[in-house]
Amino acid sequence: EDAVDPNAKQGGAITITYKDDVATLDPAIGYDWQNWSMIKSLFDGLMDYEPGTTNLKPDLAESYEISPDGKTFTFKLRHGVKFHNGREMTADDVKYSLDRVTNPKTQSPGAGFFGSIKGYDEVAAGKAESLSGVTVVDPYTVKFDLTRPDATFLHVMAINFSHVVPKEEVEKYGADFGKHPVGTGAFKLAEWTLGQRIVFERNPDYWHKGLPHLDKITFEIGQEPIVALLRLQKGEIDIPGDGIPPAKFQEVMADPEQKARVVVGGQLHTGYVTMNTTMAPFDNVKVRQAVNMAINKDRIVQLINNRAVPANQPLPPSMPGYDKAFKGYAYDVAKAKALLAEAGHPDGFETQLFTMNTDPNPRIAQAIQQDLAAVGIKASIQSLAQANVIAAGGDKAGAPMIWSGGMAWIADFPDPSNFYGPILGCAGAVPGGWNWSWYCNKDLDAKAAEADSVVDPAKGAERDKMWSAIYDKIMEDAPWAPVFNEQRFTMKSPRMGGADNLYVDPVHIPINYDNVYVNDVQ
Amino acid sequence: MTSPIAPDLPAAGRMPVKPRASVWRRLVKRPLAMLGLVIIAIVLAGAILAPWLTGYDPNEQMFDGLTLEGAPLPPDAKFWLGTDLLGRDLLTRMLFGARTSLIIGIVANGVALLIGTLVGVTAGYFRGWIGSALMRFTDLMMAFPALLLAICLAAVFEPSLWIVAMVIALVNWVQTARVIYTETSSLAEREFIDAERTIGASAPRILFRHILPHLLPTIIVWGTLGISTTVLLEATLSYLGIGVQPPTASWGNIIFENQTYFQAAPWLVFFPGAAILALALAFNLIGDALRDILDPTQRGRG
Amino acid sequence: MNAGAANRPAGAAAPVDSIAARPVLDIAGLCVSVRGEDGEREVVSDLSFKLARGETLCIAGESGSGKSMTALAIMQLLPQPAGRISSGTIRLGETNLATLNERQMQRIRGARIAMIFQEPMTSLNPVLSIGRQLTESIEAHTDLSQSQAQRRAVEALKAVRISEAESRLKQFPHELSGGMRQRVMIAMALALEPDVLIADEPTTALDVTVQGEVLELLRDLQREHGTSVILITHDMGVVAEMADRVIVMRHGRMVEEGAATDIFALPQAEYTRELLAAVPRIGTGAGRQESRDAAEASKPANVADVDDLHVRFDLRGGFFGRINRRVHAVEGVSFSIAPNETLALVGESGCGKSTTAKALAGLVPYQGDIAIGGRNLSGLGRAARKAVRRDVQMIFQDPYASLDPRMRVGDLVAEPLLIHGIASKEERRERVAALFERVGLSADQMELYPHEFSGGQRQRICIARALALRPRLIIADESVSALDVSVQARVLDLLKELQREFGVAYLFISHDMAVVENISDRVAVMYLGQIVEMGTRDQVFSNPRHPYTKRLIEAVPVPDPTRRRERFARLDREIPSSTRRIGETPPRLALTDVGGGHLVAV
Amino acid sequence: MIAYLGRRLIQSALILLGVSLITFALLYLLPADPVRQIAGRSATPQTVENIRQQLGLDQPFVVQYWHYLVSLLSGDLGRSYIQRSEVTELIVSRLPATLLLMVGAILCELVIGLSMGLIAAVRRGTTTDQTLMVASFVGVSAPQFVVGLLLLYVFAVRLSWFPIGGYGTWRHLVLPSLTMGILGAGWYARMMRSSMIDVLRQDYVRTARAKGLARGAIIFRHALPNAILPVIAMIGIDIGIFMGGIVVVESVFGWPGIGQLAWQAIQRVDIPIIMGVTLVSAFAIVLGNLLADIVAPFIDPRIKLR
Ligand SMILES: Nc1ncnc2c1ncn2[C@@H]1O[C@H](COP(=O)(O)OP(=O)(O)OP(=O)(O)O)[C@@H](O)[C@H]1O
Ligand SMILES: Nc1ncnc2c1ncn2[C@@H]1O[C@H](COP(=O)(O)OP(=O)(O)OP(=O)(O)O)[C@@H](O)[C@H]1O
Ligand SMILES: [Mg+2]
Ligand SMILES: [Mg+2]
Repeated sequence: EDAVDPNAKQGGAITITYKDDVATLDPAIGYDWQNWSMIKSLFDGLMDYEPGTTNLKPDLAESYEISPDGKTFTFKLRHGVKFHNGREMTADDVKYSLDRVTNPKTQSPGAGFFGSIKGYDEVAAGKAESLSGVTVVDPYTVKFDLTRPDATFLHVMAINFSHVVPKEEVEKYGADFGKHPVGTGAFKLAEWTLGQRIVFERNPDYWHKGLPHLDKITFEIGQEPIVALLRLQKGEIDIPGDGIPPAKFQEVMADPEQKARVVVGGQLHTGYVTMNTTMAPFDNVKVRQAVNMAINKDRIVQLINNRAVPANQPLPPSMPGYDKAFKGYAYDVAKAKALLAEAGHPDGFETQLFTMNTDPNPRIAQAIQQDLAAVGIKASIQSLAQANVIAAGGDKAGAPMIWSGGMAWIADFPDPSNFYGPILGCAGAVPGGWNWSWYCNKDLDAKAAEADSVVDPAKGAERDKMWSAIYDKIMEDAPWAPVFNEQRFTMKSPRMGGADNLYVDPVHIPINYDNVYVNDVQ
Repeated sequence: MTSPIAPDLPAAGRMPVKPRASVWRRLVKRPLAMLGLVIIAIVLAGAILAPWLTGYDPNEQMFDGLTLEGAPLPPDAKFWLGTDLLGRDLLTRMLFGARTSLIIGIVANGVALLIGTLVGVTAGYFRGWIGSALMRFTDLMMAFPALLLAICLAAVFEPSLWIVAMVIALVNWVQTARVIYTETSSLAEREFIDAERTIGASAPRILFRHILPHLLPTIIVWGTLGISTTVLLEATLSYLGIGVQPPTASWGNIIFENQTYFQAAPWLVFFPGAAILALALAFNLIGDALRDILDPTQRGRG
Repeated sequence: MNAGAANRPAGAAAPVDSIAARPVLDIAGLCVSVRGEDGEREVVSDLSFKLARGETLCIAGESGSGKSMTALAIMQLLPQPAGRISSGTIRLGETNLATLNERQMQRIRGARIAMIFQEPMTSLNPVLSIGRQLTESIEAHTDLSQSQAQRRAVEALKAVRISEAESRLKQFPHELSGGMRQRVMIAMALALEPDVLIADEPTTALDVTVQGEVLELLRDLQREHGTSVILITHDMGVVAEMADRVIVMRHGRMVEEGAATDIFALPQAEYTRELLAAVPRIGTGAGRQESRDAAEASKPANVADVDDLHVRFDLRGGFFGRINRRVHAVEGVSFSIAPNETLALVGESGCGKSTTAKALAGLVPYQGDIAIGGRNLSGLGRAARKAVRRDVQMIFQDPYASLDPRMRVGDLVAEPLLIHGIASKEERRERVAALFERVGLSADQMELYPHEFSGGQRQRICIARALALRPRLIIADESVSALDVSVQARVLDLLKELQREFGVAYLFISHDMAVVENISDRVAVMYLGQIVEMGTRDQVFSNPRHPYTKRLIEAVPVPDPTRRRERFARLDREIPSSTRRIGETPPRLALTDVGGGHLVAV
Repeated sequence: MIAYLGRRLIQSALILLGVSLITFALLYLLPADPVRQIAGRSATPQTVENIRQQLGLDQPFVVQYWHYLVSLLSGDLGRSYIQRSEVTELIVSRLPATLLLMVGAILCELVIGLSMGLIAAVRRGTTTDQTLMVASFVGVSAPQFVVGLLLLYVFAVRLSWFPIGGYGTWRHLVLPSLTMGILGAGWYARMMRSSMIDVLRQDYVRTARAKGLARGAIIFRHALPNAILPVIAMIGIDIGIFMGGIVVVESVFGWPGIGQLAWQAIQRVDIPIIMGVTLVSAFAIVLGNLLADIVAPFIDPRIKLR
């Protein structure tokens, strides 16, 4: 149990705004920017991260053991943890929750994360109701048998999809459980007025004594970011959930008082351009490398008001496995032209660049377009709604180039493997998949599996190295042109207290609701 | 007894016959109409001569077009109307954007007006099944969400200016058709239409030579109001991925892209907005004048 | 002293010789000008007259002579912004109306001077109830409460002899017939017992029977209240019937003024004489034709044969909008028209005259047989029917409404030629020019638009248009009703002349018996969609057999103040309706020959 | 009247059926896969297939549409793919807000537009007339997003007269209604002006003047009801136009209406919601036209419902 901030004050209420609706608060289903950390505050998993960091820690589990072969994980559960309905949480609930999330009827987008658990395939195919690899040893002990060593398994036990739900409540509400969430988390749902407001109130029986600090959090839904900021400036709200809109950024940063309330932090995010490696001329590695060299990343960063750092590899700097030594492809127009000539395109070629249509993505695409034009590549822009871009990317003949902004969101968990599987590995290079560069390197797939079988936490550094090597190799093949890693700029009201890293928490977005507090109580 | 058919005495003070000035001559005599013509001429000239009027490329993102923090520059001696969020010269973009907006505001809007008028006139004149079928179809189209149609078309076709013009035309004719329908049905009851039928005039002749001219005032009101609406609609459609794609400029999408910056960089919204307004107003001024000129009973008014 | 004046109760009306003593209204040197494209022109010049208490002053004169402008000038209602009073005074008692502002005028209008306009159809507001329109002016000019005003309105309605006055208050104008509407207008004007009532052609739009009633009413009311009346009319019959004094206007100037009896007996001005000569009179109308004998009239091949014509309009109602009622507008009408012949169709408003004409012109669907030139239309194809239809042309009641106001008249007259592909462009021009000359217009007027002509000229344009195709039958639907007598006479002469020249036949529809008598060879009287009497002109006029025909003839005012009638024959009921439930058919009238082809319904 | 209503309702039902068919077909043709949206980027192909099967999206078009129609008849609009709730519930929860906004906006545009048009017609040809004409064009040409933000900035942020967005009291309603109303006001002003000019030329207006009525009575009692008829018909048409602008206004003012719901659904191909909102808005438009037709006889007694 980690320490509670000694300066924290108890009580008070805050207001947070979001533009988009909160779809569901069911941990097995919710996968959006807004509901991701709301669910984290309503539910708990066996594992969690230390607030404001990417360091794993046991949560509902008191402790865990990993077998030497890395295929068996045994968790000892904390005693006396109660659901919001007052019943105590036991190992049966853990098993039920995992059976539920992997059951195809649940339609969970996160089911795939549990692929390493024994019996997963049967459940996913609808042949079994229950995962054979999850065993309730006693009410406070649960054992997982895996089909292969899985180094990411502890992270998987920390993501929302594995959070524990009470069977009776799920059955009571059926498909509407997402609107009536009952968990073990620091907060419980007090009110949900569709399309307007969600109110959380403090769970007085929360097992972690001293948390949460706040009595109440009100989420106001459907507010334009620019209006949210105006309200923040007027003192009506505490956190604009969608951040500082670009149109207001300069104004905020020019005012020292407001600037002081902005917290800057890294983010597990990379913005990149995919090149369809199965499509001419991007089937030629030289062309892809040339594109990497042609893009002026500094200019693009300037365009978005310096709210990012230029990137040279898939992994963001705050991710374990990030290769500090890697230099990548420097901006070099002459060299890019030379490479194109070598590839047989001395006069360039015509292609298309897809982008999602929300600001600033079309602007970034236009900057890239201009850079490509400088080396002779005439890319026309297709600025489309998110769904259409995703559809084009999942179609082998759909999109030659895609700017990922707005869609390739933050990593699910802080592990280097999370940037590989669906978006760079062979598994994602299928129709409807998310590997939009259709890059499939069997060799690297094998290496990735090898790295993920290094389960021993002690060998963590070694594993990170293996991943670095994989990403370095990927960059040699250059299916992507990484452009930048977005920084997070969270603005808060003057009354908000707590360490800065709670406001740019890598896993709780936008802020860590459980640990922040307000200064103006008592 | 004298011949009963002696030439009629001229009515008291009846004005003497004098040659009629052409519509054009009478149009340019009116100062307000002249103002409208001048505005349109300026816009047209700007659109056609754009490459020669400015030293910049409309798509060139200039290094000195942005501050170090990435903010656009306000109007100054170098960039007369300031720069946009990518450091491009706004004046240049507006000149080139005039091409797109003219096509939308005039062609697309015109086609919508044409379809609406044809449908409305036909339905209003021919009662019976043709009329009701057309009006039921119009009702259906009116109840159908236009944006959805646009999105689907965008997905089916390669987005282009002409597609967006077509979509706008397909979406905007409905209201015109309704209004024209109502007016036509009352015009069709007028006695001179009966008189036309007794001399054997065919339906198309009655529709086009006799009914249409009377619909002119309505058509003018809808046509001129439609200009700004369609130019702005084009921006919405571009945003949805149908229509002109970046970096091609149009007045509508300049506004649309920059609307959140109305405080931080007001010039990005104000100038294109003023341009749309001026264009719509210019057409309205001419339309108003034409309405009076073409209506013989309004002679002598202002 | 004439007989008409002798009928007046002595106390209420001022005798003619005391006019100068106490004029209610005194107009001196009135000039009204309107601004047009070529600057201002005077439409009323230097007009002076006085109006005594209880007197009826008639203003007569041709179309466009400034009669309405004078009335509007008195009311300060000249068309804005074009019209204005350029000089002169209009004194009502001691106040000069010409100097009052709008607010002060509001107090005069309605309360001290009231006005009735020509068109009862459009002069009442269609969306306000009769009651509302009546009480609002009472409320505007008195301190009466709403219920008192209501009571006053009911009294006014009763005074104009509208039945069930209380319940009428809730009705809307479109629910009343034309005659009733005009009576409502009069009630409105008289509710506040104004000193002066101006009536601008109050009966032109009404048919004879209703016209008689309305005039009678005006006279009664004047007798009771001692109101002074300015009556504007082009109908000399009405003038003779009503006027104490007459003013004759032409080109904006007064040409003659005098007592009614004097003017009719001894017209001084040349123009007045012309005007009186042009008045059609029953029995001795000017230019009355020789009646052709029956043998000449019935040549072998008729131009048109109508046999058992039915026209019905379905009215929908009930659930699912099924047809549940039917207007039996024309119910089994048969007649034929020979070349060179004029058949007149007469009857009250709504009896089906226009519908018969429209069926003949192919404008409404019908049952029964219509043959043109011996060819039955129902058996023909589209193209053949179009060719046959060329032989039938129509002149409508309102020449202005039947000409497209946005086309030049030259093009309008050329249009039939163009449609039927006759003649080249040059030839067409020539033929149109010839037609213009033929109807008494000059060729250079081809370039003008319809609104630039006077009513009479416009009717000539319609005639030229009808003649363009050299038809064998022209249907003239109330073609001269709205014209003033001099113009009317000229149009009638033109029609006759054309008939002599080209041998056209006419179907002449009118409610004016005097006109009918002047122009027709044969007459058919219609009532409720059926013919009740038909025969040669002489048969019908000298020996009317059907009571309805008799009443029509009686109702015509006689243009002679010495033969003023005591009372018009008054219709004591509304005209019965030709609307019936589905399945019910009106009883068919059988026509019997009472001698010499004179058919009468029994 | 009842017969008329009966017939119109049947017609309306047919129109709604047509709208549903076209919408369904268009969504079917749309090259964006809802299943991928649901499944998310970590989903395995098997998960994707499972979801597709459960939603019945692997069935042929006709079958899908038939199922949709059948459940529609029992009042079931289906479950949202993304929100995982009953579409009926989602729409019902947001409909009052949209209706309120629509009423507010129509009131605004009528009050502003009609008075502008009225004044312009009465003062025809003067500077007032010309100024109002330019103003009406500004209203039509101004982008709603900017108008909304501007109003918000001036009246809510600076002057604090109204709350900055939100929903609940009449004070929340003012600015969004005004934003939507300004656009329509321009249209109404133009229409009102031309129809008023026409009416003021009519004989009965002259009669009213001849009765000595005051100017106000003439304009408001005699001219206005006649001039307003074509405007009434416009209100029916208007509802369709609103549906386009409502998304922007709702998001600027944080107004919890169905515009936002629809927008998010379109972005993510949430077919049941798109269908539901389409049908509801089509219903509103049809209803609006019907209401306009029903109201007309009360203003003009000559009009008969047939
Ligand atoms: N609004 C107007 N603008 C310009 N000229 C007009 C207008 N109204 C009438 N006039 C002209 O004024 C003159 C007098 O018209 P007025 O209406 O008084 O004639 P009238 O004697 O009443 O004729 P009618 O018997 O046809 O009613 C005519 O020459 C007419 O053309
Ligand atoms: N289109 C129609 N639908 C329904 N009823 C009609 C229609 N046209 C005419 N009628 C009715 O048919 C009857 C005959 O009308 P018609 O116009 O022939 O009368 P009319 O004798 O010409 O009268 P007027 O002297 O007033 O012109 C009237 O009762 C009229 O209301
Ligand atoms: Mg007159
Ligand atoms: Mg008639």
